[in-house]
Amino acid sequence: MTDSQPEQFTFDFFKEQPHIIAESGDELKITLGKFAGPLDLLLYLIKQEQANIFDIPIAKITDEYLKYVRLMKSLDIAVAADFLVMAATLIEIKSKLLLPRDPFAPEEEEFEDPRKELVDRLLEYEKYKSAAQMLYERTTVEQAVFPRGRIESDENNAEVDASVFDILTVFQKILARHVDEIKMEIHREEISLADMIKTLKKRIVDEIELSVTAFFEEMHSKRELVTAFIAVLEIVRAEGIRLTQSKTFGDIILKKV
Amino acid sequence: MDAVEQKQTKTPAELMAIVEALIFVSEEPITTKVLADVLEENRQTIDAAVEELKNEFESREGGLQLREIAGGWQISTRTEYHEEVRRYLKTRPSAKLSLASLETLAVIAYKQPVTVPEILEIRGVQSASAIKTLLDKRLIVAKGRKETVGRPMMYGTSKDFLIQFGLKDLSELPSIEDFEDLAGSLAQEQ
Amino acid sequence: MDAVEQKQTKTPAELMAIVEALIFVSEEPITTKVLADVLEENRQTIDAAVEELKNEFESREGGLQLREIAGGWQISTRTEYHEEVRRYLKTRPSAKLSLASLETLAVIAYKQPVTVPEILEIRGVQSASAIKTLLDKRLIVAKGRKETVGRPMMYGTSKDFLIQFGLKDLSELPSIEDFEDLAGSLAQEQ
Repeated sequence: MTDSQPEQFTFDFFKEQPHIIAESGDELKITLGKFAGPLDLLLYLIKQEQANIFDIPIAKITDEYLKYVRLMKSLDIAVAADFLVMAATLIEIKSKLLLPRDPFAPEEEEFEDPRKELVDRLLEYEKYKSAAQMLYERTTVEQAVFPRGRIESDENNAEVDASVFDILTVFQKILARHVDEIKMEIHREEISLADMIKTLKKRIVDEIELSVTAFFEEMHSKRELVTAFIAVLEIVRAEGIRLTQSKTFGDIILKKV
Repeated sequence: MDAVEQKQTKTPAELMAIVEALIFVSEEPITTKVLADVLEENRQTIDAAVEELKNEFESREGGLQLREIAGGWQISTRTEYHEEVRRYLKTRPSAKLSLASLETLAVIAYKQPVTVPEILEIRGVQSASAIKTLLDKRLIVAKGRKETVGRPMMYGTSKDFLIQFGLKDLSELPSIEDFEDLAGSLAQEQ
Repeated sequence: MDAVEQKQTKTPAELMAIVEALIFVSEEPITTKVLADVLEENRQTIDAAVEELKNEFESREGGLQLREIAGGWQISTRTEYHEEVRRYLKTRPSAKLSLASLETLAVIAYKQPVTVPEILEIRGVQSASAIKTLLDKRLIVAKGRKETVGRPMMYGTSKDFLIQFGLKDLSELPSIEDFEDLAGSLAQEQ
């Protein structure tokens, strides 16, 4: 390839046909489930290709990687967003490598290998992957060791050892017990202005004279109160409703004209 | 065939060791019949091993004894050291809380300062004894009285609470959002 | 006066026996500090008694061992007899952690205190469900918040982590650089 057109950045996982599936579907299915993430998959592919991690044949590895991702899709394995992010990263690196070097770039400017960041991440990740292996081996050994059975004095102390997350979890559970009440509350609070106006109008028609104070006192929350207040203003402005007040600071009565 | 082969290779010392391990992990006194069944040995062999083990425990004069109790065998501390054992059990550091105490502590931690009636309102059960436990353990402290009917006492978490749960200050308590963040990205993963 | 009198009468053998009894009754690994406090002895005396007891357990070659774990001491069965113990308890090896959980745990163990975004950075994949699992299994705990945008929770390993992985303390973990050599060898092979 020359500098004509670098490969397209966008790709469609659904349109492309999986290439490997026909050969050894079962085996792959098993392998696929084992990858702990995109870096894990990449390491696997690099080893498969027997490639040098410091000189990754990016075009080949990208192709293989995309094949796997498509395969996961075709096998109805939910592909985590992180796998797609890595696919995009690989394609970007691949296209960068295809771009010719700027001939006018100053000589002394070190050519930054577009793969470097990825290699660093892979090496860093691999350390933790090995550490995970070590932990796995440790648990295997530890599972061969047993503590004593419960004795009488344990009974007096049959309690839980709490962490802060236990406190939070417990608190959430308590809140969950009230979930119905809370739902009702939310429901009540979310009465719309239109509904409030409707209710108010009906009350004025039914009761002929309605005390604003009494109406406000029926509200359950500040928010409802505000809605009620706006409803009163709205009804006075738009409908044939009058506000009357017998004396200053006295009760305000709503009345149909 | 293999099992038989393997069984025959067990020396009396090995058998004693295995019997000791089994008695140790058992939650209740273990009978020689059960031991014989598990180890696929005859009762006499096991009886002998247990008897030998008992003698060893006695001649060791350590802190433990092997006792026959309720038809089975059990390892327990020697009666001579019960005073020290009792003293230890009493001073045992306990960051441990019953569920009732933990619930009450959770409500106080997240709603502080909070009164007993308010805790009742949230938990839906009386919390008086839990509050007493938490006060005894110094996990909560009184925070003055609420200016309302009856002027009930308000409670909040203490400095000891922060220390025991490894928090710098109350803002370090995990919030519902932290959990939702976890739950949120969990949904994404699936 | 009485206490002093009593203390002085304890022979090293008695002290060993009492230490053994207390380690036995304790549900969790017990530290020499706690032992020293309960027995009103100095740390050196207790350290020596524990060390001596450990040697005795080793030379006895019974079914039990005395081990240092999670900063304390604990009696447990010897690994050699796990098959018989498991057969008796009718337990199977407990469910192993998933690869994702193990990786996440490894990152937390070495990078603690560490936030969720930092774990994502290293693993390259969302780790929320793994973190939830590890919290549920009490292998990790919250370690306060990081003073950065959004004040994310930080996580670290727990005492249960040390117990379940058979570690005296975190320094017993091989250093992460040791794994670097391992990772490097992948490149060298080519």
